Amino acid sequence: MTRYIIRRLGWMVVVLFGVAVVTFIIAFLVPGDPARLYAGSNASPASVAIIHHQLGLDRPVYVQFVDYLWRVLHLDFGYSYRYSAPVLPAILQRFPATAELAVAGVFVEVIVGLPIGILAATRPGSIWDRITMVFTFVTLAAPPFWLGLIFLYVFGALIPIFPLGGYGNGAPQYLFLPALTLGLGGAGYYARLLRAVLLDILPKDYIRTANAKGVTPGTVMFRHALPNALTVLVTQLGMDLGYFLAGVVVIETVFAWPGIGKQAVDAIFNLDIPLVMGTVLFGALLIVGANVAVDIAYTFIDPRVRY
Amino acid sequence: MATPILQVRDLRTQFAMPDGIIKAVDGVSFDLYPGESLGIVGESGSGKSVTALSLLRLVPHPGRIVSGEVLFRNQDLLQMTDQEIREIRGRDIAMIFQDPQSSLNPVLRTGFQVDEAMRAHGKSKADAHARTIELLTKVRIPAAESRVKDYPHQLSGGMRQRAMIAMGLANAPAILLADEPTTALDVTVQAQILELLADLNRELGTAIVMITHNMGVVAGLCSRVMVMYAGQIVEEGPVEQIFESPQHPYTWSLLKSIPRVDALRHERLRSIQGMAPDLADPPAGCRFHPRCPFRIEECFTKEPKLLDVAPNQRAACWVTMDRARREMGADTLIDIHPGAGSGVRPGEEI
Amino acid sequence: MRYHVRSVAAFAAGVMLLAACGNTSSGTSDTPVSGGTLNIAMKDDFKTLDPAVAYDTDSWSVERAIYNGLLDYQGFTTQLGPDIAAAMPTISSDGKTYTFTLRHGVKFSNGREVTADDFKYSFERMLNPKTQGPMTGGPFWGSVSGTADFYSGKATGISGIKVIDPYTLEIDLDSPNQSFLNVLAMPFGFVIPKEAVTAAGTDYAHHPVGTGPFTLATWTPGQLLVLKKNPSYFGTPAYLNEVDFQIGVDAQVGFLRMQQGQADLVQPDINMPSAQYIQLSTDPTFKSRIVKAPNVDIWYLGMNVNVKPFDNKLVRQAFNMVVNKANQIKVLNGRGVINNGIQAPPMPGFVPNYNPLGLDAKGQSLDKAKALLTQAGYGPSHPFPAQDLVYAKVNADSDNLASAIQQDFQSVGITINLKGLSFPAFLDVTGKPNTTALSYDGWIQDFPDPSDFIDPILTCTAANVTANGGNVAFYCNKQLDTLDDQARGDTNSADRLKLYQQIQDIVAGQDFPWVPMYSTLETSVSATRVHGYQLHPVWPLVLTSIWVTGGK
Amino acid sequence: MASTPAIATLSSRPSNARPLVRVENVVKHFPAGRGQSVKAVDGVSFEIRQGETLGLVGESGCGKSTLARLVTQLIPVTSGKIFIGDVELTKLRGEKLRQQRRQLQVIFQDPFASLDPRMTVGDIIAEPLDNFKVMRGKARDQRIQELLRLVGLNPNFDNRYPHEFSGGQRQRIGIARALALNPSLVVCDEAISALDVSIQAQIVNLLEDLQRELKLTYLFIAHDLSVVRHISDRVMVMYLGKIVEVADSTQTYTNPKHPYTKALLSAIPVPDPKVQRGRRLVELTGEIPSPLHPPSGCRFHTRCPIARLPAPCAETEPPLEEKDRDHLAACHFSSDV
Repeated sequence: MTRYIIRRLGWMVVVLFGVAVVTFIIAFLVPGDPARLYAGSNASPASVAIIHHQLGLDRPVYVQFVDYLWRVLHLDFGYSYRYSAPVLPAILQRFPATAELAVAGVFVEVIVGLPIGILAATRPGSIWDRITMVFTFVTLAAPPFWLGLIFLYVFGALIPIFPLGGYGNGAPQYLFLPALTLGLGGAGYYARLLRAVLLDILPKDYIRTANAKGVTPGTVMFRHALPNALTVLVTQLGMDLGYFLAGVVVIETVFAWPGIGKQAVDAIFNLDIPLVMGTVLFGALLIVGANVAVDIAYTFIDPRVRY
Repeated sequence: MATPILQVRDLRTQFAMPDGIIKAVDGVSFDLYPGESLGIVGESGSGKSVTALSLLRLVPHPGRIVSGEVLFRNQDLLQMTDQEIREIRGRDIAMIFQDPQSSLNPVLRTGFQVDEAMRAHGKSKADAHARTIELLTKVRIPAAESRVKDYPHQLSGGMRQRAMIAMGLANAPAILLADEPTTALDVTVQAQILELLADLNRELGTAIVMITHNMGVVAGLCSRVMVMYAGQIVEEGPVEQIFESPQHPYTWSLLKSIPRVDALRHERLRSIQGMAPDLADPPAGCRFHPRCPFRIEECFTKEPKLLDVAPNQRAACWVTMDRARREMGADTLIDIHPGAGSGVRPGEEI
Repeated sequence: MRYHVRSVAAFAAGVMLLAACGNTSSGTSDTPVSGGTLNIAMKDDFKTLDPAVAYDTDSWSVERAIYNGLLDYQGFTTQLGPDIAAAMPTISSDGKTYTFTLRHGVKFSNGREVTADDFKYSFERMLNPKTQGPMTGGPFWGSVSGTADFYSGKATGISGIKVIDPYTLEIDLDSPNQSFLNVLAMPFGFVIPKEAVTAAGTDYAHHPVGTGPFTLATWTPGQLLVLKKNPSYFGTPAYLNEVDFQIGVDAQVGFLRMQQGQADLVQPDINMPSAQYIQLSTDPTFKSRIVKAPNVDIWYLGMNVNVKPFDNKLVRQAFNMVVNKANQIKVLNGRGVINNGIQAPPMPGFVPNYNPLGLDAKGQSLDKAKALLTQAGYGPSHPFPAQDLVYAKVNADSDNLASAIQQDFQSVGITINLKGLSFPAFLDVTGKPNTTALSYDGWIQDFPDPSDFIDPILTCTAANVTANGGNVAFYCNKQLDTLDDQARGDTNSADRLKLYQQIQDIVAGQDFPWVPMYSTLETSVSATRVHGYQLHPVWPLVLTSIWVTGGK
Repeated sequence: MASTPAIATLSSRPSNARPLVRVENVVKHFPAGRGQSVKAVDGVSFEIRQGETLGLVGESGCGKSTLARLVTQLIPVTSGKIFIGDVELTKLRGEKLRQQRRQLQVIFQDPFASLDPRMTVGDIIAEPLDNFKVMRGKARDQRIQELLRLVGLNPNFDNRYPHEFSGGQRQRIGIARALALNPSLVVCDEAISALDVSIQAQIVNLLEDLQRELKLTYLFIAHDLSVVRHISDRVMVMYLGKIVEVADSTQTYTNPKHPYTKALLSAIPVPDPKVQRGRRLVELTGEIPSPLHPPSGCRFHTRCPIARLPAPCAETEPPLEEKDRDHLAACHFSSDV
């Protein structure tokens, strides 16, 4: 186990290095001069050139890259062009909001998606199954931006029971709608996933064995079937959590949620390369970390898995 | 014999498939007596497993029991509520399955799975646990105290099947339905499991229904045997009698087609030509007639009833083997071709 | 097409024309009351509050409330007047020396009085390349004596900025520059205290200290920026006690908040997207709350005179007769006016109904265009080559505007392929010589003076760059440059404006580097409790005139 | 049982026929991580004689399927040599090996999984012909028909797809494909295990008929000892990667020289209640040890009912040697069996 974790951490470094290289290359392939945006689009060529030089953008790309890596190794992600502030504190300052939303979103996915998936799987082909499948289809197909606006309109404006976006320092009434929007799309997916996995599991011999013992349907579902579905669900959950943690851009945009996703998008629009790279690396770290966590979780969920 | 503990009457179980209704079990009736060991033999698709699953109403989707009675201690299991049948399952009638690898839940500890069989029927956690160790010891799992904490994948195939048997025996059921319990095992392990089942049958008086395709298994373990073909019972009787003097041509052909390890000479096997019928559209008359060497006109149209052919022995056939021997020289046949004996409608292709 | 993009300086001038009609103000005749909080929903976070660095309207909205410069526009006009300066400067007869006398008792919010040293410090910091501000390197301030030596590091200070005494500041120019007073009024000229910069270390951008009617109370990045009334402000105090900028609120949600009374203004400094404009103009409550004012901008097709086929003047002239300008304005829901020249309607020297090519009411003359193309050698045997139209995709309107152009040219048999780019990419490709032949461009003024429409975008200097150029046509006419230099130094404003009209004739009636199309109208809306809200011709947001009733 | 004429008695073929395949000290280790390896086949030598059927039995995990794949060179050996005729297969690479492999064909267990569902039966059967560009056009079609007829299928079925056939018929297709190139050795790897009893007999009879007609040599692998005993001339018994006994089929069954063989035989139920109830099971204690760490000395000693411990059984590995004429066993105490 320890060896495994060490190996995975080693891989993590490799992955992050790869991510850094790819992001850096992409950032340099994207047309546009960060200095121009930094200076303002009306800025004169001369002042842009000076800022270009000041930002070190006139150095050879490999020099910039090595310099960047060297600083990243020292946890110095550089200065944001746009906000004239150090990148890492900027990300860390915004991360708690994203983390809160991500966890809440995953929570909604689970508490909405799992019961629906179970309902659908235990009555395949029934009207319940069809209703739930329509629900999942709708939540899956509905663009989060649109869904978020609808929620805001209905529960913020029409029946004003929730705030119209904003963070409110993490007060639950502010968290509710974004978490719901974030979680519902996933919930539909989870319902489908769980239905598919359970339809695969329920005909299994060990489920038949459990039934032959005379245990109740609840026990069969929760003790025998669901734990076997967990590996699949946890894999997805881990991916989602990583993905959510890495920033849920659209939701954060709709709900004025001050997370790293929104920040990253702004950074991309503004060619704020240090902030883009910092966010990407941070996000990659979270995603890879979530995957390692999932792998470790496997050993608890499935006794057959050993590292 | 005493009164039957289980009476099955005209059981019919069907599967609604896209290309038609599969009549997997089609009018099966039999009695099971306390403490006896009944073998149900048949090839794949003959309906023997579905019969066993139907008894406990464990037929998987899209299967459905469409008619019949399963009387256990004079109560019809098919009419019970879900709650009532759950109480019967595992307590009065237990079932063990073919593949112990897939039949044990991989994520639950072996001991827990045995415990659960008792706890589902009201035993306390501590009692169940103590009995689990006792049971595992009884089915000859060494170091049962530590093995209870193992997950199924940590056990060998034989041990897993022993654990399954322990689970089946946990509530000292009156009936143990064993669905091909040794098929997935190596012969040496199979032999041990069969011995174990025989011992338990003797010691505990549990009635065993042994479902198998292996004639040798039946020969070793069972006192009575039912032969199934295409969803129906074609022959039934005491084991010695059936093996000595099978009256249904299918039973006879089956026995002739099995090579024996103790054979002294190399005899050509007598194969049964053709293949098992499509149960969505079974042949009219006797279902075996397209493959039967001794068929006569009636076989094509009239369905034979399961009738006494000898003391305690019944067969569903218009031309029993006694008649086939007498009239068609059955024992001189080299290969068993459809209609080979009678000359009626010979010469179909495979 | 710099329109609707956050980092663009957007200015409006000459608003008095419309102010007279009374529809640039949502104020009522009620007596102003003090107190209360104004809530403003902003889509994006503020970039910086360092006046030496900020070059975008969002930042300027806040900076204008925190800082002051020597001069400012009087009321809601483009008329310059003194601010921290006690009076307008005295200008030497050669037009090169400006002497400012400062007010006494103007205090930074840290309590210290502002002196001439603070201005010298602020200007030098702003022009210092190390500050990485956009004024470094020459624009606007290049005519101040000693800047070249300062940029190159030969001098540690700017010799042309002289502190005569604590209340007297002298600025020397190398050559007379009639637009320099406007330059001084830009936010780059705001005064900041040295000790605040020192105290903030590298992060002055988030810890601004100024002299303005408001001070920064809190700024939680991504969430909220709060301004509080400055009790020791030297001018007329603001009515509002507090201004809350709710950050990160999408415009759609912002309007919902406004309907719920949770926001008073939404994105006050930019034009609203067409969809929202339509929505609000049909809303019973808000349709009367919409205010409009002309932007000082010009939208045009830039034709690179160094690239085939636009190196042929006949082609450029023909192109000038094809675009259906009325249709462009229709796409913008009527929020614009046709413009066949290079100056915006409200600007000094603007020629109404300017139409040097005799175009029809839609801005077209298709028959003449076809004739010119034939003359240029294009016809059935030699069809006009398909052209890419490069434009910036900044909102839903962008594609529609470009498609309309595509259709216009289809009618004269010219195939236009649309090439929508991200804003940074757009700036990149249009700013490099010989890269882009045809692009959809716009220019929004830095300050309300015609020179800002010539110097950065139509002169040889602006064309003679390798990257990041503003002269997208790479147009260079020595005659034009001579006139421009003459106008810059001309102290007679009537003569000066005539020179700018001559320049317009050269561009729009003779050389045709552009297809001028239209100028836009700014639109904004406020909640019913807001009074005194007016669109300023220069500033994106003026908070001092606003008071609120009801609510918190 | 009623008597019927015997078609062929056992050992009817000469035991000193020229060997077709010679396997010399073949070892196959599979890496199992952490520097360990599974010793699936661990030093095995034997020969397959021209025209005989050599049966190979053993419990799951004993290495019999690995051995089959080694003989047909579907996987390379770790060490050792395999000859077919005078050609050393284990030396060959690439095209030369491919050409030699024409002589070696395999019939697999699962007749469905081994047939491409999107190919017609004709194309499946002709696949080896196409691979080796043996024949095309009319000749190819004739060969397909001939092969279908040979395995007892309607020759006009060549345009049908595998799913239209029953399990037994699919296995006939598999056999036809294996025979397409006139191989000299056919390896039947659990070829009948997935079939129903009544169908098994059809296929066993077919294999016997084909052997007689085409002078085939079989390596017949199955876990069903009854069938192996029925079809084989000689039987080879494997335990944990080693051969423990090789002998004439009747010899092996009537007079086993290795306690493992004896135990294996005793475990097979005889489909005759009178006989079966009189038989005594030689019970083996414990489980098959892990091939990662096989026991020292005789690998069977941990479960052997007659082992003498520690010496010699736990210390010295018994060689596979002739205990009787043409009867080899690897046991220190074969006379006690």
